[in-house]
Amino acid sequence: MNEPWGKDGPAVAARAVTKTYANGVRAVRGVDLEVPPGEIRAVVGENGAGKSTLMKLFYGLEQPSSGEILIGGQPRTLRGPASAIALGVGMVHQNLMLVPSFTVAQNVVLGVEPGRRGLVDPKAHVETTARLAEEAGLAVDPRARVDEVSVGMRQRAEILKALHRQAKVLILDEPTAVLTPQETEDLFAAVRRLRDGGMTVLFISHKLREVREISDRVSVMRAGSLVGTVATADATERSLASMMVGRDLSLDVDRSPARPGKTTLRVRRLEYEVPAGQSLHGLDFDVAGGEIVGVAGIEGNGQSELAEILAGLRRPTTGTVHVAGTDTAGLDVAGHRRAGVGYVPEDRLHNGAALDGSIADNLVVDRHDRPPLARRGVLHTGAVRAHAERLIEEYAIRTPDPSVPVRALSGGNMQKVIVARELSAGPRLLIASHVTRGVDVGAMRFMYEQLVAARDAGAAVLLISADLTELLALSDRLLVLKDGRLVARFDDTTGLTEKRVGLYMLGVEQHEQDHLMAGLEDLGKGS
Amino acid sequence: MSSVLDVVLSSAFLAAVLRVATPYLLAAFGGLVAERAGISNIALEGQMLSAACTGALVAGYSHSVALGAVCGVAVATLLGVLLAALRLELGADAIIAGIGINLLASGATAYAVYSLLDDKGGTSGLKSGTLPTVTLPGIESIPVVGDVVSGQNLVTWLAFLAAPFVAWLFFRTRFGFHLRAIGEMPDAAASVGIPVRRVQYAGLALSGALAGLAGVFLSMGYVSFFVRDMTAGRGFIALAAVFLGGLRPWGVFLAALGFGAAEALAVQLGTLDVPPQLVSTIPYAMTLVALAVYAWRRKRRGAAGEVATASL
Amino acid sequence: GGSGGDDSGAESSDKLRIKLVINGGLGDKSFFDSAHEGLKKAEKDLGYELKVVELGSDRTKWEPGFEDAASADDYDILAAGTFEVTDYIGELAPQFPDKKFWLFDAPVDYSGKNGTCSNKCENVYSVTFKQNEGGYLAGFLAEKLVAEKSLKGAESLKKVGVMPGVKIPVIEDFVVGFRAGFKAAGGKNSDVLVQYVGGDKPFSDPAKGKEISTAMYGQGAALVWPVAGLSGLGTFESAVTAKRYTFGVDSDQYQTLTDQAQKDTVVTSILKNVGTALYKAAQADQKDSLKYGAVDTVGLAEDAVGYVNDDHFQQLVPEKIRTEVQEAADTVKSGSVTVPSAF
Amino acid sequence: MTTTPMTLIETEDRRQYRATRRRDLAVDVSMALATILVALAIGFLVMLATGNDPVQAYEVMLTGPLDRSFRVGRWLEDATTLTLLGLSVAIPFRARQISLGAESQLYAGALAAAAVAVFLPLPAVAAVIVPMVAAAMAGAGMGLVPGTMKARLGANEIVATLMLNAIAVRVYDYLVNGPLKEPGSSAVHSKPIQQDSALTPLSDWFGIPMGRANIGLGLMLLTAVALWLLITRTPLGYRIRMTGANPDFAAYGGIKVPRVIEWSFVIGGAVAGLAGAHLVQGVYGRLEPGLAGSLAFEGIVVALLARNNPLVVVVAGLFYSYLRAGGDIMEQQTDVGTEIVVVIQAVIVLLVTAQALPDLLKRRIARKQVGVR
Ligand SMILES: Nc1ncnc2c1ncn2[C@@H]1O[C@H](COP(=O)(O)OP(=O)(O)OP(=O)(O)O)[C@@H](O)[C@H]1O
Ligand SMILES: Nc1ncnc2c1ncn2[C@@H]1O[C@H](COP(=O)(O)OP(=O)(O)OP(=O)(O)O)[C@@H](O)[C@H]1O
Ligand SMILES: [Mg+2]
Ligand SMILES: [Mg+2]
Repeated sequence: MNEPWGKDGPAVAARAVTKTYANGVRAVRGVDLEVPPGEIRAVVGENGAGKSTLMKLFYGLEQPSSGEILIGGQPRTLRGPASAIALGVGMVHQNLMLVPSFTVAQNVVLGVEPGRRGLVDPKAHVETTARLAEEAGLAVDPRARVDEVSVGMRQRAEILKALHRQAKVLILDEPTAVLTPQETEDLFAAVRRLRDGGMTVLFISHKLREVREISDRVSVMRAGSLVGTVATADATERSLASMMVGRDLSLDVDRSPARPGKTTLRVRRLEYEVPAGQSLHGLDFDVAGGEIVGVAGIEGNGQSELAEILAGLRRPTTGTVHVAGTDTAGLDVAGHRRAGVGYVPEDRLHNGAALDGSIADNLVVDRHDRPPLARRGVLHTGAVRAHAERLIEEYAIRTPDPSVPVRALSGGNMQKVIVARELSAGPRLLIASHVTRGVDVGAMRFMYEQLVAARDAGAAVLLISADLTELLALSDRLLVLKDGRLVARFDDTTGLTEKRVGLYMLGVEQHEQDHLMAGLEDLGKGS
Repeated sequence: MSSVLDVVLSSAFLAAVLRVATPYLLAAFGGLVAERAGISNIALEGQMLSAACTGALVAGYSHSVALGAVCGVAVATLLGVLLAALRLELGADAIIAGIGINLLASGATAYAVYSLLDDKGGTSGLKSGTLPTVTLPGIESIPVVGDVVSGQNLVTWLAFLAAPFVAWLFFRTRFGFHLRAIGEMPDAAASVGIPVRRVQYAGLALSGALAGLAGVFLSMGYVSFFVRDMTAGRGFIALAAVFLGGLRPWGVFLAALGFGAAEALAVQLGTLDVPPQLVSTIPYAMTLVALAVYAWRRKRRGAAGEVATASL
Repeated sequence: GGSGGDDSGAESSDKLRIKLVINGGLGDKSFFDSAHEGLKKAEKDLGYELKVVELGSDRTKWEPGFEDAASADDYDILAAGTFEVTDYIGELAPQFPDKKFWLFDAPVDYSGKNGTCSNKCENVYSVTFKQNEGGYLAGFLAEKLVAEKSLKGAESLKKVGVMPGVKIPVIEDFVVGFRAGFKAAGGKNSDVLVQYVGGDKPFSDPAKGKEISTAMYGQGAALVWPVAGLSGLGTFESAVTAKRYTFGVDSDQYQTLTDQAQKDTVVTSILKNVGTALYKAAQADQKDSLKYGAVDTVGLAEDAVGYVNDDHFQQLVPEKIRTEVQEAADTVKSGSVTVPSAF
Repeated sequence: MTTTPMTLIETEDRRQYRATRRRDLAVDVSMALATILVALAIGFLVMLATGNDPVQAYEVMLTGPLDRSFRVGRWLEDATTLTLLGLSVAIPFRARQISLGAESQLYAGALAAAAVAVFLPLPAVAAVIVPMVAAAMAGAGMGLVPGTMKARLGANEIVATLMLNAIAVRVYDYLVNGPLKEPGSSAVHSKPIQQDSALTPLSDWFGIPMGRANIGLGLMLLTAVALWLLITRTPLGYRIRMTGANPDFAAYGGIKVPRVIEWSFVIGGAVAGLAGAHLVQGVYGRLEPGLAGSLAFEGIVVALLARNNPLVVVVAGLFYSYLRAGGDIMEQQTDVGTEIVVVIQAVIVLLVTAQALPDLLKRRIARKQVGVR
């Protein structure tokens, strides 16, 4: 099915490519890039550096304003993804491109369905998907609806999509952002196998450690331009980071020991029953002001449900939740926010932002009806704008103006908008779900610092993440969730290794009930 | 009360339901296909009207009922394509474009009839005939069912076949599979190389064709002539059926059939001594109640995943 | 637009110009078409010039439409019909005292008490029709036909149906007359089925008209009388299928229908000769004998309302009944019977 | 921390962005005018093809509405109702609720206004205001039904509003023909409203005949400004906008989405009710059958043309009414038939909504500006 490739030359290449979006943003500037066949090439750069745009050019989703795209050694005009697919290019997008009401299998085969004469064959869909999943070592449930499976499985489905199309070039735009360490391992193994079979892989990630682990060479982008390509063996995380931002950047988080104050969040006998998704069973824990408590667990073990209950988006079935003395279990979202709960949601596209709303509007959703933004029923647009200008400045959100719609921001900058809003509310309790998912090293560092600063200002921080490194680096204490139950509690994280926590996450080990409950007050009047 | 029951159980009433429901069913399936392709087809009314007019005129002049029907459906199909083109090529809002097409159809049909026949009312002066009725051998001998289905117009049969056809199209064909993907998430469809626009054009053409069949039924099946504005708001009722049916083929089928039944019932009960305007609210009031009950039950069941509807 | 009439006539200086303003559209196959026909005849026979303005069914456009029509200086006589426009004519006539206004099917308020007709409308001629008298004859005839079992193929049936478009007084007048006639001939009120078309387009929904007629035939009606403009066209089709009978309305429907099978179902048509009345007005106006400043109420006695007595009628209706109907008409004409009205 | 110092590129983008925005606005406006011209050109061809004189027809159509003060009055009167109806759907549209219910709300408003203005004797100023308040409340109530059904049950609002329209039109028809019909009158309409309840005609102010145009025009302008302020300058307006942009985000931010949806319907309904009051107290002076004509539907076109921006709705309403009036005048004064007028209006509606042309142009300019190609 693939069109012929040239005998030799790079698998994909860009020659003096520039891309200017309709709104005048010049996202890619005169980029020359060559990737030989059978190489895993990492592309790194800050948020908004133009990585995704460059990939979209290779995949035919956008057309270059000038310059040339080469695939299989020859210049090509890609009118759309169909031409790129025909040339053997597959892409896994940063923002997943799946049809929510379709099953995993249907999504995998969409566009090139097995079946005869214009008909589809549901059984063949499932079989094909299952076989591919087996071969590539990517576990999915072919029959599950995509909107009912975990983000991790959606990600795997996306990769299967490309494999199903027999891609010779695989573009992975931040594929590991949502994966657990184990899943990342498996993915890397699969990618290496593909590479050894002759596949060319373009790999984008903000996790420099992963970049070093998987890639053969690394290309660094800054502000739309390619600033250099280095062999992975010659690069360190620190040197890559410096190339990205154009100056020296330390990646270590300085974190003074926590000074926990009074209990801010008190969860007792929390039960949550749902027919679909993960139920929660008898959770008891405290988070004190001035400490960061991490929640580890394999994706889909109740973290999302816990976060949404604490934020007021779901009602617990039984049990109590107190935030700084206020019983919030029966309150709505606004009540939670009044009680001082801030929440960085897991899926910024779903409910973290109004994509067509301006940055300014997105920054005030929780405070639009309060002074100084609103007085006596009047919303002061000047104040809203000033508020936005201030946060854009403070949080280094890369945008020309507060009136820009959030949709036009790169993923990392979107995340900054959300974090800026939640942190600037001065929460008593901050629930941070996957807070650095898809953000660049600079922003990541910045967010770490913000979380620590919030902690030091007295906030209780509940940090939920799939990234164990991040959890261990930031958490003062750590909880582990498995199947909706609390299975471990580490009151001191110094010296704790990822391996050890992994054992609890997988359910190999478990803490005693007494240990889990030690020191918790008010157990009696749990309900 | 028992007289009402007698009416409802009579084969004449059931036959009337099939007749009355025919244009609703076809137009509603037209609306469904368009909605699922991601472009709301508010122009159902105009497509029906144009098809009804073209069908009667062509049949009248060519003395070929078949040719008339084909031309009628073809014109409605073109209007479906026109709506798609306005939306996709010129970026027009589908709802305004639909309203514009309805206006266009109303003016153009009246003009065509007037300039050809010098009659502002319609084509009743032109002998155009009706599409044939269908009687399956043997079916007449079945009690009740025989009476109900025998002698129904060909288009009525097609209308009832449209439900399984659309269901089959949506869930068993590659085209339907792509169509649903596009309606729900065009970016995802585009990213796997599905020719999004082409599929949308095809979907809207099919939508227009179905609406056209409904229109042809009005002027070449129900009655044998065209009358200015004879669709009389049926396109909008069909649109209501699309949403009442939850954008699912069999749901839409039931909703459209329900509209047919309610209207037939209103016709049968019309001779009772109740103000006629109030009697004619029955189908609409029933729909409103059904909509509320249906929504309430769905909410209680907590079923998630409502298909995205038109956006503004 | 200026449809109808010859606009080309250059040397039209001495011809009187009539402007027919229609608050609806032509092609209704009854009321407005009839008026149009009458005036076209006047144009041809009497040397008038005719211009037609259609305002459409959107009511928001009527008042400005009449104002525009009246203030343009391209007419001598402005003709309009229906009750809905009486106030507009009542407003405009005093503003244009040099022009003449003909209002058919409704009177202006000549008393001038309600804010209109400040000049007592002395330049307005109104003519109204006693359609209830036509309805009376229809009802009378219908009852006789079923009572005497003289409708072939429908001998066992006692019921008759009326299908008006909507429940408004002018239409209701037909129905009230029909009921009275039916009763006068000895029928029971419960044998008269009445069902309105209603809906979005009550006067142009033949599909619904057909469905309703079919239902009425199904309920045992020997004949159905549609009073619903184009929707009534559906009735003739359903009568063919049901092998039953119909009456026409307003104009002679035996003549206007093209399909022989449908023609055969039409026993008679109840005429409301709007066109004839306007033609007569045109004649009288030429002789300066038209009564401006007053309302002319015409009915059976003036032949403005009546029924078609043609060969087909004589074939279908036995002599005895024909005589009885003629007698009934005479009693109404003479005034010895007063037909109730919906007004 | 230490925000990263603003790079050169960012300052450049900022200036560029501002320039682009200014330019886009200019392109939008000029392209809107251009599309209207194209639409008129197509109409020109249609008229040529149907054997009419397009030049004369257009002259009449484009200058007709301003020909005499009466015609200006008719234009303004029509625009008042039309704009109010456009405003009434623009608000739910902003919350991305596809309410097609202006018709039912208008009739409810008309009935309420008439009930008060005909039957309830009131002192001078109250006689004008109370019926309008009643109309707004009735319209709001009518809006609340589909609003609540949508917000609390998730019932599709397109179906609900279409059904309510059908019901309201028929019940209204029944009432005007039956219980509310003026006793003794042969024509179908209610008793006239009391003198004090009438909205002052503009003729009384300017001393020239202005038809049925009345101070409802001012009321309409005030309503538009008020709604614009509501949408852009109040917390409720913010909630409506965010609910429209992403309801999940709104809910996450603590906004009670169902309540906002209900409010959008209630406000829209109230404005449609006012349109009903305008018809009763300003235009007809009583209830008449089918008094809104097709205006309720055309209000949707107006709202969408104006992208649901209340101030632009006024412009779009004036424009559309001008077209309506001009078309009618053209129909009367030239040989162009009603049908062709409708066709030309349809072409204009179809083309004016075309978005792609301005976007194409903008992209062109953007490319040029950055010196590419
Ligand atoms: N469709 C679009 N229209 C206009 N501007 C866009 C569009 N997509 C991206 N941009 C802009 O182009 C620039 C590059 O964005 P891109 O998504 O390529 O960045 P990225 O390097 O992938 O960032 P991230 O690491 O955050 O994913 C950004 O300034 C972004 O705001
Ligand atoms: N839909 C909503 N979502 C979230 N909060 C709301 C919503 N509606 C009202 N509120 C908040 O609830 C409180 C009471 O609401 P209510 O509408 O009665 O107050 P209000 O004084 O009219 O407020 P506002 O001036 O903001 O309209 C206020 O703090 C208001 O901001
Ligand atoms: Mg990216
Ligand atoms: Mg409030």
